[in-house]
Amino acid sequence: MYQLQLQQFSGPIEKLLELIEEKKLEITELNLAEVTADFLKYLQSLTVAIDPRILADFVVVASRLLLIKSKALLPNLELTSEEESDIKDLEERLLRYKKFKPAIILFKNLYEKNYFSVSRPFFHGYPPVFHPAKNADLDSLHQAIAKLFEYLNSLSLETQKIESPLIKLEEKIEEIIKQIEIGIGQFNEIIKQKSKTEIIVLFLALLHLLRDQIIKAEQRERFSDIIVEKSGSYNQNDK
Amino acid sequence: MTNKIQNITAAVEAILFAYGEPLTIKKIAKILDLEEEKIKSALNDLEEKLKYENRGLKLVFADEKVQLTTKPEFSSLLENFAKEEFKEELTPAGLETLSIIAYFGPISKAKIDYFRGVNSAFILRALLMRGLIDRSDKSKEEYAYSLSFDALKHLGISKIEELPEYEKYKNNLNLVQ
Amino acid sequence: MTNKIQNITAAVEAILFAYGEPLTIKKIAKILDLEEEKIKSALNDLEEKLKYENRGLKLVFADEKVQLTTKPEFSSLLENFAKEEFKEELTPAGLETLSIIAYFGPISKAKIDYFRGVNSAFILRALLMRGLIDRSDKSKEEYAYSLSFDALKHLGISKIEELPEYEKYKNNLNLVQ
Repeated sequence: MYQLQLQQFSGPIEKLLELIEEKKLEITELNLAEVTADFLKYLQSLTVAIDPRILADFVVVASRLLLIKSKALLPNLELTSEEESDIKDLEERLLRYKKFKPAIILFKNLYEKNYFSVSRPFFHGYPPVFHPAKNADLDSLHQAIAKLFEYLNSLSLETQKIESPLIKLEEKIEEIIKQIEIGIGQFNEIIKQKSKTEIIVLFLALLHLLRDQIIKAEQRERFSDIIVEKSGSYNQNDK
Repeated sequence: MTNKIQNITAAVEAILFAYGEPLTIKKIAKILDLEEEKIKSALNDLEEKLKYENRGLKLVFADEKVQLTTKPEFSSLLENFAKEEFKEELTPAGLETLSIIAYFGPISKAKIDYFRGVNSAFILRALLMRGLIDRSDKSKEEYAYSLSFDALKHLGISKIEELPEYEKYKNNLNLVQ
Repeated sequence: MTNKIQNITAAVEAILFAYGEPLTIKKIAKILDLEEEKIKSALNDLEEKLKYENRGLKLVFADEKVQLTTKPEFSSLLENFAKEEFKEELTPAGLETLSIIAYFGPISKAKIDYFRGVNSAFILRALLMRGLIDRSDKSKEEYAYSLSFDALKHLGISKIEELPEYEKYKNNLNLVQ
Protein backbone atom coordinates (compact mmCIF):
# COMPACT_ATOMS: atom_id res chain seq x y z
CA MET A 1 0.00 0.00 0.00
CA TYR A 2 2.48 2.41 1.31
CA GLN A 3 4.99 1.47 -1.35
CA LEU A 4 2.40 1.97 -4.03
CA GLN A 5 1.62 5.38 -2.69
CA LEU A 6 5.29 6.27 -2.82
CA GLN A 7 5.40 5.65 -6.51
CA GLN A 8 2.92 8.38 -7.17
CA PHE A 9 5.62 10.93 -6.47
CA SER A 10 8.07 12.02 -9.09
CA GLY A 11 11.67 12.48 -8.09
CA PRO A 12 12.88 15.90 -6.93
CA ILE A 13 14.74 16.63 -10.16
CA GLU A 14 11.59 15.93 -12.17
CA LYS A 15 9.52 18.05 -9.79
CA LEU A 16 11.93 20.98 -9.89
CA LEU A 17 12.03 20.87 -13.65
CA GLU A 18 8.25 20.84 -13.71
CA LEU A 19 8.14 23.98 -11.58
CA ILE A 20 10.62 25.76 -13.82
CA GLU A 21 8.76 24.75 -16.94
CA GLU A 22 5.42 25.80 -15.50
CA LYS A 23 6.82 29.31 -15.34
CA LYS A 24 8.37 28.93 -18.78
CA LEU A 25 11.81 29.67 -17.39
CA GLU A 26 15.25 28.60 -18.53
CA ILE A 27 17.47 26.64 -16.20
CA THR A 28 19.63 29.37 -14.70
CA GLU A 29 20.77 30.06 -11.20
CA LEU A 30 18.57 33.11 -10.95
CA ASN A 31 15.48 31.22 -12.09
CA LEU A 32 16.22 28.46 -9.63
CA ALA A 33 16.12 31.06 -6.88
CA GLU A 34 12.79 32.08 -8.35
CA VAL A 35 11.15 28.68 -7.89
CA THR A 36 12.68 27.92 -4.51
CA ALA A 37 9.54 28.90 -2.65
CA ASP A 38 7.39 26.69 -4.87
CA PHE A 39 9.68 23.75 -4.35
CA LEU A 40 9.63 24.22 -0.60
CA LYS A 41 5.88 24.46 -0.65
CA TYR A 42 5.74 21.17 -2.52
CA LEU A 43 8.23 19.66 -0.08
CA GLN A 44 5.97 20.64 2.78
CA SER A 45 3.00 18.97 1.21
CA LEU A 46 5.09 15.82 1.09
CA THR A 47 6.13 15.72 4.73
CA VAL A 48 2.85 14.17 5.77
CA ALA A 49 2.63 11.57 3.06
CA ILE A 50 6.06 10.41 2.15
CA ASP A 51 8.71 8.04 3.34
CA PRO A 52 11.43 9.82 5.33
CA ARG A 53 14.04 8.25 3.10
CA ILE A 54 12.53 9.86 0.03
CA LEU A 55 11.93 13.09 1.89
CA ALA A 56 15.61 13.28 2.76
CA ASP A 57 16.41 13.35 -0.95
CA PHE A 58 13.99 16.20 -1.51
CA VAL A 59 15.62 18.04 1.37
CA VAL A 60 19.01 17.69 -0.30
CA VAL A 61 17.68 19.42 -3.41
CA ALA A 62 15.86 21.97 -1.27
CA SER A 63 19.08 22.75 0.56
CA ARG A 64 20.83 23.54 -2.69
CA LEU A 65 17.96 25.76 -3.72
CA LEU A 66 18.16 27.56 -0.41
CA LEU A 67 21.85 28.06 -1.02
CA ILE A 68 21.06 29.60 -4.38
CA LYS A 69 18.34 31.70 -2.86
CA SER A 70 20.62 32.92 -0.09
CA LYS A 71 23.24 33.80 -2.65
CA ALA A 72 20.67 35.86 -4.53
CA LEU A 73 19.42 37.54 -1.38
CA LEU A 74 22.76 38.12 0.25
CA PRO A 75 25.33 39.13 -2.33
CA ASN A 76 28.04 39.32 0.28
CA LEU A 77 27.55 35.72 1.22
CA GLU A 78 30.71 33.75 0.54
CA LEU A 79 30.12 30.25 -0.68
CA THR A 80 32.70 27.53 -0.32
CA SER A 81 33.94 25.89 -3.47
CA GLU A 82 32.01 22.79 -2.46
CA GLU A 83 28.80 24.78 -2.25
CA GLU A 84 29.50 26.39 -5.59
CA SER A 85 30.00 23.03 -7.20
CA ASP A 86 26.81 21.74 -5.56
CA ILE A 87 24.92 24.53 -7.29
CA LYS A 88 26.60 23.77 -10.58
CA ASP A 89 25.81 20.10 -10.15
CA LEU A 90 22.13 20.80 -9.62
CA GLU A 91 21.98 22.91 -12.77
CA GLU A 92 23.70 20.23 -14.80
CA ARG A 93 21.38 17.54 -13.53
CA LEU A 94 18.34 19.60 -14.39
CA LEU A 95 19.65 20.21 -17.88
CA ARG A 96 20.37 16.55 -18.37
CA TYR A 97 16.95 15.57 -17.09
CA LYS A 98 15.32 18.10 -19.35
CA LYS A 99 17.08 16.60 -22.34
CA PHE A 100 15.92 13.15 -21.34
CA LYS A 101 12.30 14.05 -20.69
CA PRO A 102 11.10 13.59 -24.28
CA ALA A 103 12.43 10.03 -24.14
CA ILE A 104 10.15 9.32 -21.19
CA ILE A 105 7.18 10.40 -23.29
CA LEU A 106 8.34 8.27 -26.23
CA PHE A 107 8.76 5.33 -23.90
CA LYS A 108 5.35 5.87 -22.32
CA ASN A 109 3.63 5.90 -25.71
CA LEU A 110 5.34 2.70 -26.74
CA TYR A 111 4.56 1.07 -23.42
CA GLU A 112 0.87 1.91 -23.67
CA LYS A 113 0.50 1.03 -27.32
CA ASN A 114 -0.59 -2.55 -26.66
CA TYR A 115 1.65 -3.80 -29.42
CA PHE A 116 3.31 -6.84 -27.91
CA SER A 117 4.97 -10.15 -28.68
CA VAL A 118 3.98 -13.44 -27.12
CA SER A 119 6.40 -16.21 -26.20
CA ARG A 120 5.84 -19.83 -25.20
CA PRO A 121 6.10 -21.24 -21.69
CA PHE A 122 9.23 -23.11 -20.64
CA PHE A 123 9.19 -26.59 -22.26
CA HIS A 124 5.54 -26.31 -23.15
CA GLY A 125 3.91 -29.69 -23.61
CA TYR A 126 6.71 -31.62 -21.94
CA PRO A 127 5.42 -33.65 -19.01
CA PRO A 128 6.83 -32.77 -15.58
CA VAL A 129 9.25 -35.43 -14.46
CA PHE A 130 10.66 -35.67 -10.98
CA HIS A 131 14.22 -34.39 -11.20
CA PRO A 132 15.43 -33.57 -7.72
CA ALA A 133 18.46 -31.35 -7.69
CA LYS A 134 21.56 -32.62 -5.95
CA ASN A 135 21.72 -29.47 -3.91
CA ALA A 136 18.10 -29.52 -2.80
CA ASP A 137 18.48 -30.97 0.68
CA LEU A 138 17.24 -29.96 4.13
CA ASP A 139 20.40 -28.12 4.92
CA SER A 140 20.39 -25.89 1.87
CA LEU A 141 16.68 -25.12 2.24
CA HIS A 142 17.29 -24.17 5.86
CA GLN A 143 20.19 -21.95 4.86
CA ALA A 144 18.20 -20.32 2.08
CA ILE A 145 15.29 -19.42 4.34
CA ALA A 146 17.62 -18.17 7.08
CA LYS A 147 19.42 -15.94 4.60
CA LEU A 148 16.16 -14.54 3.26
CA PHE A 149 14.93 -13.74 6.78
CA GLU A 150 18.18 -12.05 7.61
CA TYR A 151 17.80 -9.90 4.52
CA LEU A 152 14.16 -9.04 5.20
CA ASN A 153 14.99 -8.12 8.77
CA SER A 154 17.80 -5.85 7.66
CA LEU A 155 15.36 -4.10 5.33
CA SER A 156 12.90 -3.32 8.08
CA LEU A 157 15.67 -2.20 10.43
CA GLU A 158 16.91 0.17 7.78
CA THR A 159 13.47 1.67 7.44
CA GLN A 160 13.21 2.18 11.18
CA LYS A 161 16.58 3.90 11.34
CA ILE A 162 15.53 6.48 8.81
CA GLU A 163 12.45 7.50 10.74
CA SER A 164 14.50 9.86 12.91
CA PRO A 165 14.82 12.94 10.64
CA LEU A 166 11.05 13.31 10.70
CA ILE A 167 10.93 13.67 14.44
CA LYS A 168 13.55 16.35 14.15
CA LEU A 169 11.29 18.63 12.16
CA GLU A 170 8.87 18.65 15.08
CA GLU A 171 11.74 19.41 17.44
CA LYS A 172 12.89 22.29 15.30
CA ILE A 173 9.42 23.75 15.19
CA GLU A 174 9.44 23.79 18.96
CA GLU A 175 12.89 25.31 18.91
CA ILE A 176 11.86 28.21 16.70
CA ILE A 177 8.82 28.92 18.83
CA LYS A 178 10.99 28.93 21.94
CA GLN A 179 13.55 31.22 20.36
CA ILE A 180 10.86 33.66 19.36
CA GLU A 181 9.43 33.51 22.83
CA ILE A 182 12.73 34.43 24.42
CA GLY A 183 13.01 37.28 22.00
CA ILE A 184 15.23 36.18 19.17
CA GLY A 185 13.44 37.35 16.10
CA GLN A 186 16.00 37.19 13.37
CA PHE A 187 16.37 34.04 11.38
CA ASN A 188 20.10 34.64 11.09
CA GLU A 189 20.33 34.52 14.86
CA ILE A 190 18.30 31.35 15.08
CA ILE A 191 20.51 29.52 12.64
CA LYS A 192 23.74 30.82 14.08
CA GLN A 193 26.36 28.11 14.48
CA LYS A 194 24.11 25.38 13.22
CA SER A 195 25.12 22.68 10.81
CA LYS A 196 23.87 22.89 7.26
CA THR A 197 21.33 20.09 7.71
CA GLU A 198 20.03 21.73 10.83
CA ILE A 199 19.62 25.00 9.00
CA ILE A 200 17.59 23.26 6.35
CA VAL A 201 15.37 21.58 8.89
CA LEU A 202 15.02 24.88 10.72
CA PHE A 203 14.04 26.58 7.52
CA LEU A 204 11.49 23.88 6.84
CA ALA A 205 10.20 24.33 10.36
CA LEU A 206 9.93 28.04 9.71
CA LEU A 207 7.90 27.41 6.57
CA HIS A 208 5.74 25.02 8.47
CA LEU A 209 4.99 27.62 11.10
CA LEU A 210 4.30 30.21 8.44
CA ARG A 211 1.88 27.97 6.69
CA ASP A 212 0.02 27.26 9.87
CA GLN A 213 0.12 30.99 10.59
CA ILE A 214 1.68 30.36 13.95
CA ILE A 215 4.32 32.94 13.20
CA LYS A 216 4.70 35.88 10.87
CA ALA A 217 7.84 36.49 8.95
CA GLU A 218 8.92 39.61 7.21
CA GLN A 219 11.76 40.57 5.03
CA ARG A 220 11.78 44.35 4.95
CA GLU A 221 13.83 44.59 1.82
CA ARG A 222 15.64 42.30 -0.58
CA PHE A 223 18.78 40.75 0.87
CA SER A 224 17.88 41.72 4.40
CA ASP A 225 17.42 39.28 7.24
CA ILE A 226 14.13 37.58 7.84
CA ILE A 227 12.38 38.88 10.92
CA VAL A 228 10.12 36.39 12.64
CA GLU A 229 7.53 37.01 15.28
CA LYS A 230 4.68 35.20 16.91
CA SER A 231 1.33 35.77 15.33
CA GLY A 232 -1.77 36.19 17.44
CA SER A 233 -3.21 32.85 16.61
CA TYR A 234 -0.51 30.80 18.26
CA ASN A 235 -1.69 28.86 21.22
CA GLN A 236 0.62 26.76 23.35
CA ASN A 237 -1.86 23.91 23.36
CA ASP A 238 -2.04 23.68 19.59
CA LYS A 239 1.15 21.73 19.19
CA MET B 1 -9.36 -6.15 -36.58
CA THR B 2 -9.15 -8.39 -39.60
CA ASN B 3 -8.45 -5.77 -42.17
CA LYS B 4 -5.19 -5.10 -40.39
CA ILE B 5 -4.07 -8.70 -40.97
CA GLN B 6 -1.98 -8.60 -44.11
CA ASN B 7 -1.01 -12.19 -44.27
CA ILE B 8 -3.21 -15.03 -43.05
CA THR B 9 -0.45 -17.63 -43.10
CA ALA B 10 1.67 -15.48 -40.80
CA ALA B 11 -1.29 -14.86 -38.49
CA VAL B 12 -2.07 -18.60 -38.29
CA GLU B 13 1.55 -19.34 -37.46
CA ALA B 14 1.52 -16.75 -34.69
CA ILE B 15 -1.75 -18.10 -33.25
CA LEU B 16 -0.60 -21.73 -33.26
CA PHE B 17 2.72 -20.72 -31.72
CA ALA B 18 1.13 -18.77 -28.88
CA TYR B 19 -1.68 -21.20 -28.05
CA GLY B 20 0.59 -24.24 -28.13
CA GLU B 21 -2.33 -26.63 -27.82
CA PRO B 22 -4.14 -28.23 -30.74
CA LEU B 23 -6.76 -25.83 -32.12
CA THR B 24 -9.79 -26.52 -34.32
CA ILE B 25 -9.93 -24.77 -37.66
CA LYS B 26 -13.19 -23.30 -36.49
CA LYS B 27 -11.51 -21.71 -33.51
CA ILE B 28 -8.72 -20.23 -35.64
CA ALA B 29 -11.35 -18.91 -38.05
CA LYS B 30 -13.12 -17.28 -35.13
CA ILE B 31 -9.98 -15.66 -33.77
CA LEU B 32 -9.22 -14.24 -37.21
CA ASP B 33 -12.85 -13.50 -38.06
CA LEU B 34 -12.46 -15.28 -41.41
CA GLU B 35 -14.14 -18.18 -43.16
CA GLU B 36 -12.79 -21.65 -42.44
CA GLU B 37 -11.86 -22.10 -46.09
CA LYS B 38 -9.39 -19.26 -45.83
CA ILE B 39 -7.86 -20.85 -42.74
CA LYS B 40 -7.57 -24.20 -44.47
CA SER B 41 -5.71 -22.72 -47.38
CA ALA B 42 -3.42 -20.79 -45.03
CA LEU B 43 -2.71 -24.04 -43.17
CA ASN B 44 -1.87 -25.75 -46.47
CA ASP B 45 0.43 -22.93 -47.31
CA LEU B 46 2.08 -23.10 -43.89
CA GLU B 47 2.46 -26.87 -44.11
CA GLU B 48 4.22 -26.55 -47.46
CA LYS B 49 6.58 -23.89 -46.13
CA LEU B 50 7.42 -25.96 -43.07
CA LYS B 51 8.60 -28.78 -45.31
CA TYR B 52 11.71 -26.83 -46.25
CA GLU B 53 14.79 -28.28 -44.62
CA ASN B 54 15.68 -25.00 -42.94
CA ARG B 55 12.49 -25.15 -40.86
CA GLY B 56 12.46 -26.90 -37.48
CA LEU B 57 8.69 -27.02 -37.00
CA LYS B 58 5.78 -28.94 -38.43
CA LEU B 59 1.99 -29.10 -38.26
CA VAL B 60 0.28 -32.07 -36.68
CA PHE B 61 -3.36 -32.70 -37.67
CA ALA B 62 -5.56 -34.89 -35.50
CA ASP B 63 -9.27 -34.93 -34.65
CA GLU B 64 -10.00 -31.86 -36.77
CA LYS B 65 -7.41 -30.04 -34.78
CA VAL B 66 -4.06 -28.66 -35.72
CA GLN B 67 -0.98 -28.06 -33.58
CA LEU B 68 2.41 -26.56 -34.26
CA THR B 69 5.24 -28.74 -32.94
CA THR B 70 8.90 -29.47 -33.55
CA LYS B 71 9.91 -31.82 -36.35
CA PRO B 72 10.38 -35.44 -35.23
CA GLU B 73 14.03 -35.47 -36.31
CA PHE B 74 14.75 -33.14 -33.38
CA SER B 75 12.86 -35.19 -30.78
CA SER B 76 15.81 -37.01 -29.27
CA LEU B 77 17.93 -33.86 -29.32
CA LEU B 78 15.24 -31.95 -27.44
CA GLU B 79 14.56 -34.74 -24.97
CA ASN B 80 18.24 -34.88 -24.11
CA PHE B 81 18.28 -31.14 -23.79
CA ALA B 82 15.34 -31.21 -21.35
CA LYS B 83 16.98 -33.99 -19.35
CA GLU B 84 20.28 -32.10 -19.09
CA GLU B 85 18.45 -28.96 -18.15
CA PHE B 86 16.69 -30.63 -15.23
CA LYS B 87 19.76 -32.45 -14.05
CA GLU B 88 21.44 -29.21 -13.19
CA GLU B 89 21.67 -28.01 -9.63
CA LEU B 90 19.18 -25.43 -8.44
CA THR B 91 20.37 -21.86 -8.72
CA PRO B 92 20.43 -19.72 -5.54
CA ALA B 93 17.18 -18.15 -6.77
CA GLY B 94 15.69 -21.61 -7.26
CA LEU B 95 16.70 -22.70 -3.76
CA GLU B 96 15.35 -19.49 -2.26
CA THR B 97 11.99 -19.97 -3.97
CA LEU B 98 11.84 -23.62 -3.02
CA SER B 99 12.61 -22.78 0.62
CA ILE B 100 9.81 -20.18 0.73
CA ILE B 101 7.37 -22.71 -0.67
CA ALA B 102 8.62 -25.40 1.73
CA TYR B 103 8.27 -23.27 4.86
CA PHE B 104 5.22 -21.20 3.92
CA GLY B 105 3.32 -23.31 1.41
CA PRO B 106 0.64 -23.34 0.24
CA ILE B 107 1.56 -19.85 -0.85
CA SER B 108 0.58 -17.64 -3.80
CA LYS B 109 2.95 -16.36 -6.45
CA ALA B 110 2.23 -12.77 -5.38
CA LYS B 111 3.46 -13.53 -1.86
CA ILE B 112 6.54 -15.37 -3.14
CA ASP B 113 7.35 -12.38 -5.36
CA TYR B 114 6.86 -10.08 -2.41
CA PHE B 115 9.29 -12.00 -0.20
CA ARG B 116 11.89 -12.33 -2.91
CA GLY B 117 11.45 -8.82 -4.28
CA VAL B 118 11.56 -10.15 -7.84
CA ASN B 119 9.20 -11.87 -10.23
CA SER B 120 9.30 -15.63 -9.81
CA ALA B 121 7.24 -16.76 -12.82
CA PHE B 122 10.03 -18.61 -14.60
CA ILE B 123 11.48 -20.21 -11.49
CA LEU B 124 8.05 -21.50 -10.44
CA ARG B 125 7.53 -23.02 -13.85
CA ALA B 126 10.95 -24.70 -13.69
CA LEU B 127 10.31 -26.07 -10.18
CA LEU B 128 6.95 -27.41 -11.37
CA MET B 129 8.58 -29.10 -14.36
CA ARG B 130 11.10 -30.75 -12.07
CA GLY B 131 8.28 -32.06 -9.91
CA LEU B 132 9.61 -30.33 -6.80
CA ILE B 133 6.45 -28.33 -6.22
CA ASP B 134 2.72 -28.71 -6.84
CA ARG B 135 0.24 -26.11 -7.87
CA SER B 136 -3.32 -26.08 -6.66
CA ASP B 137 -6.01 -23.59 -7.48
CA LYS B 138 -6.99 -22.76 -3.97
CA SER B 139 -8.94 -19.71 -4.97
CA LYS B 140 -10.19 -18.99 -8.44
CA GLU B 141 -7.90 -16.04 -8.90
CA GLU B 142 -4.68 -17.45 -7.63
CA TYR B 143 -2.73 -20.65 -7.64
CA ALA B 144 -1.16 -21.83 -4.42
CA TYR B 145 2.20 -23.57 -4.47
CA SER B 146 3.40 -26.23 -2.06
CA LEU B 147 6.17 -28.78 -1.83
CA SER B 148 5.41 -31.96 -3.76
CA PHE B 149 5.14 -35.35 -2.13
CA ASP B 150 8.17 -36.48 -4.14
CA ALA B 151 10.17 -33.53 -2.86
CA LEU B 152 9.31 -34.42 0.74
CA LYS B 153 10.49 -37.96 0.13
CA HIS B 154 13.64 -36.69 -1.50
CA LEU B 155 14.35 -34.49 1.52
CA GLY B 156 13.88 -37.52 3.74
CA ILE B 157 11.06 -36.12 5.84
CA SER B 158 7.52 -37.36 6.19
CA LYS B 159 5.83 -34.06 6.86
CA ILE B 160 6.58 -30.42 6.36
CA GLU B 161 6.80 -29.77 10.11
CA GLU B 162 10.03 -31.74 10.15
CA LEU B 163 11.88 -29.03 8.28
CA PRO B 164 14.70 -27.54 10.40
CA GLU B 165 13.36 -24.79 12.69
CA TYR B 166 10.01 -24.99 10.96
CA GLU B 167 8.03 -23.40 13.79
CA LYS B 168 10.47 -20.54 14.19
CA TYR B 169 10.18 -19.42 10.60
CA LYS B 170 6.52 -20.21 10.14
CA ASN B 171 5.61 -18.14 13.19
CA ASN B 172 7.94 -15.28 12.42
CA LEU B 173 6.44 -14.71 9.05
CA ASN B 174 4.37 -11.80 10.30
CA LEU B 175 7.43 -10.06 11.66
CA VAL B 176 8.86 -9.44 8.26
CA GLN B 177 5.62 -8.69 6.48
CA MET C 1 24.25 -36.38 -32.22
CA THR C 2 25.75 -33.63 -34.32
CA ASN C 3 26.17 -35.52 -37.53
CA LYS C 4 22.41 -35.98 -37.60
CA ILE C 5 21.86 -32.22 -37.72
CA GLN C 6 21.34 -31.45 -41.38
CA ASN C 7 20.37 -27.89 -40.98
CA ILE C 8 21.47 -25.71 -38.10
CA THR C 9 18.85 -23.05 -38.72
CA ALA C 10 16.08 -25.63 -38.42
CA ALA C 11 17.60 -27.08 -35.26
CA VAL C 12 17.90 -23.62 -33.68
CA GLU C 13 14.28 -22.89 -34.50
CA ALA C 14 13.17 -26.17 -32.92
CA ILE C 15 15.26 -25.58 -29.78
CA LEU C 16 13.94 -22.05 -29.27
CA PHE C 17 10.38 -23.23 -29.88
CA ALA C 18 10.63 -26.03 -27.32
CA TYR C 19 12.52 -24.10 -24.65
CA GLY C 20 10.25 -21.08 -24.82
CA GLU C 21 12.33 -18.90 -22.52
CA PRO C 22 15.33 -16.79 -23.57
CA LEU C 23 18.36 -18.96 -24.21
CA THR C 24 22.03 -18.00 -24.38
CA ILE C 25 23.88 -18.53 -27.63
CA LYS C 26 26.45 -20.43 -25.60
CA LYS C 27 23.85 -22.90 -24.43
CA ILE C 28 22.48 -23.46 -27.93
CA ALA C 29 26.03 -24.12 -29.07
CA LYS C 30 26.44 -26.63 -26.27
CA ILE C 31 23.20 -28.44 -27.06
CA LEU C 32 24.17 -28.74 -30.72
CA ASP C 33 27.83 -29.33 -29.95
CA LEU C 34 28.84 -26.59 -32.38
CA GLU C 35 30.90 -23.42 -32.14
CA GLU C 36 29.08 -20.26 -31.14
CA GLU C 37 29.95 -18.68 -34.47
CA LYS C 38 27.88 -21.28 -36.27
CA ILE C 39 24.94 -20.60 -33.99
CA LYS C 40 25.25 -16.86 -34.56
CA SER C 41 25.16 -17.29 -38.29
CA ALA C 42 22.18 -19.66 -38.03
CA LEU C 43 20.40 -17.03 -35.90
CA ASN C 44 21.14 -14.39 -38.51
CA ASP C 45 19.75 -16.67 -41.14
CA LEU C 46 16.65 -17.38 -39.07
CA GLU C 47 16.15 -13.67 -38.34
CA GLU C 48 16.29 -12.87 -42.04
CA LYS C 49 13.78 -15.59 -42.93
CA LEU C 50 11.40 -14.44 -40.21
CA LYS C 51 11.28 -11.01 -41.79
CA TYR C 52 9.16 -12.30 -44.66
CA GLU C 53 5.59 -11.20 -44.39
CA ASN C 54 4.28 -14.75 -44.49
CA ARG C 55 6.04 -15.46 -41.18
CA GLY C 56 4.28 -14.78 -37.88
CA LEU C 57 7.30 -15.07 -35.60
CA LYS C 58 10.36 -13.04 -34.72
CA LEU C 59 13.47 -13.20 -32.54
CA VAL C 60 14.07 -11.02 -29.50
CA PHE C 61 17.67 -10.41 -28.44
CA ALA C 62 19.15 -9.12 -25.19
CA ASP C 63 22.18 -9.84 -23.07
CA GLU C 64 23.60 -12.62 -25.28
CA LYS C 65 20.26 -14.36 -25.15
CA VAL C 66 17.63 -14.96 -27.76
CA GLN C 67 13.94 -15.85 -27.62
CA LEU C 68 11.42 -16.85 -30.28
CA THR C 69 8.17 -14.85 -30.08
CA THR C 70 5.18 -13.78 -32.17
CA LYS C 71 5.37 -10.62 -34.25
CA PRO C 72 3.65 -7.72 -32.47
CA GLU C 73 1.41 -6.98 -35.44
CA PHE C 74 -0.64 -9.96 -34.29
CA SER C 75 -1.15 -8.71 -30.75
CA SER C 76 -4.80 -7.88 -31.34
CA LEU C 77 -5.39 -11.59 -32.05
CA LEU C 78 -3.60 -12.64 -28.90
CA GLU C 79 -5.13 -10.28 -26.35
CA ASN C 80 -5.67 -13.07 -23.85
CA PHE C 81 -1.92 -13.69 -23.72
CA ALA C 82 -1.15 -10.11 -22.69
CA LYS C 83 0.42 -9.95 -19.27
CA GLU C 84 -2.01 -8.57 -16.73
CA GLU C 85 0.77 -7.07 -14.65
CA PHE C 86 1.97 -4.98 -17.59
CA LYS C 87 -1.45 -3.68 -18.54
CA GLU C 88 -1.68 -1.71 -15.36
CA GLU C 89 -0.56 1.83 -15.92
CA LEU C 90 2.88 2.79 -14.69
CA THR C 91 3.11 5.32 -11.88
CA PRO C 92 5.05 8.54 -12.61
CA ALA C 93 8.02 7.30 -10.62
CA GLY C 94 7.81 3.88 -12.24
CA LEU C 95 7.74 5.37 -15.71
CA GLU C 96 10.63 7.71 -14.92
CA THR C 97 12.75 4.87 -13.58
CA LEU C 98 11.83 2.35 -16.25
CA SER C 99 12.67 4.80 -19.06
CA ILE C 100 16.06 5.52 -17.52
CA ILE C 101 16.78 1.79 -17.29
CA ALA C 102 15.52 1.27 -20.86
CA TYR C 103 17.80 3.87 -22.41
CA PHE C 104 20.81 3.52 -20.13
CA GLY C 105 20.71 -0.05 -18.88
CA PRO C 106 22.51 -1.96 -17.65
CA ILE C 107 22.74 0.75 -15.05
CA SER C 108 23.48 0.76 -11.33
CA LYS C 109 21.05 1.93 -8.67
CA ALA C 110 23.49 4.68 -7.67
CA LYS C 111 23.31 6.17 -11.17
CA ILE C 112 19.53 5.90 -11.33
CA ASP C 113 19.29 7.63 -7.94
CA TYR C 114 21.62 10.36 -9.07
CA PHE C 115 19.70 10.94 -12.27
CA ARG C 116 16.33 11.11 -10.51
CA GLY C 117 17.73 12.84 -7.44
CA VAL C 118 15.96 10.38 -5.19
CA ASN C 119 16.41 6.95 -3.68
CA SER C 120 14.85 4.47 -6.10
CA ALA C 121 14.94 1.37 -3.89
CA PHE C 122 11.18 0.93 -3.64
CA ILE C 123 10.53 1.65 -7.28
CA LEU C 124 13.21 -0.80 -8.38
CA ARG C 125 11.71 -3.44 -6.13
CA ALA C 126 8.26 -2.84 -7.59
CA LEU C 127 9.58 -3.03 -11.15
CA LEU C 128 11.50 -6.23 -10.35
CA MET C 129 8.38 -7.80 -8.85
CA ARG C 130 6.36 -6.95 -11.92
CA GLY C 131 9.05 -8.56 -14.04
CA LEU C 132 9.73 -5.41 -16.06
CA ILE C 133 13.40 -5.26 -15.19
CA ASP C 134 16.17 -7.72 -14.46
CA ARG C 135 18.93 -7.41 -11.95
CA SER C 136 22.32 -8.82 -12.76
CA ASP C 137 25.13 -9.15 -10.30
CA LYS C 138 27.97 -9.15 -12.76
CA SER C 139 30.09 -7.04 -10.51
CA LYS C 140 30.06 -8.05 -6.89
CA GLU C 141 29.69 -4.53 -5.55
CA GLU C 142 26.67 -3.42 -7.44
CA TYR C 143 23.67 -4.78 -9.22
CA ALA C 144 23.04 -3.58 -12.73
CA TYR C 145 19.46 -3.14 -13.89
CA SER C 146 18.21 -3.62 -17.40
CA LEU C 147 14.92 -4.12 -19.20
CA SER C 148 13.66 -7.71 -19.01
CA PHE C 149 12.78 -9.85 -22.00
CA ASP C 150 9.17 -9.58 -20.92
CA ALA C 151 9.42 -5.79 -21.08
CA LEU C 152 10.98 -5.92 -24.56
CA LYS C 153 8.14 -8.18 -25.67
CA HIS C 154 5.57 -5.89 -24.13
CA LEU C 155 7.06 -2.99 -26.11
CA GLY C 156 7.04 -5.11 -29.26
CA ILE C 157 10.70 -4.53 -30.02
CA SER C 158 13.38 -7.05 -30.97
CA LYS C 159 16.25 -5.42 -29.18
CA ILE C 160 16.83 -2.43 -26.97
CA GLU C 161 18.35 -0.45 -29.87
CA GLU C 162 14.88 -0.34 -31.44
CA LEU C 163 13.62 2.04 -28.76
CA PRO C 164 12.61 5.35 -30.32
CA GLU C 165 15.67 7.56 -30.82
CA TYR C 166 17.76 5.19 -28.76
CA GLU C 167 21.15 6.27 -30.06
CA LYS C 168 20.38 9.94 -29.60
CA TYR C 169 19.51 9.59 -25.93
CA LYS C 170 22.03 6.92 -25.13
CA ASN C 171 24.95 8.85 -26.58
CA ASN C 172 24.08 12.45 -25.92
CA LEU C 173 23.37 12.15 -22.27
CA ASN C 174 26.39 11.04 -20.50
CA LEU C 175 25.10 9.36 -17.43
CA VAL C 176 28.47 8.10 -16.41
CA GLN C 177 29.67 10.41 -13.74
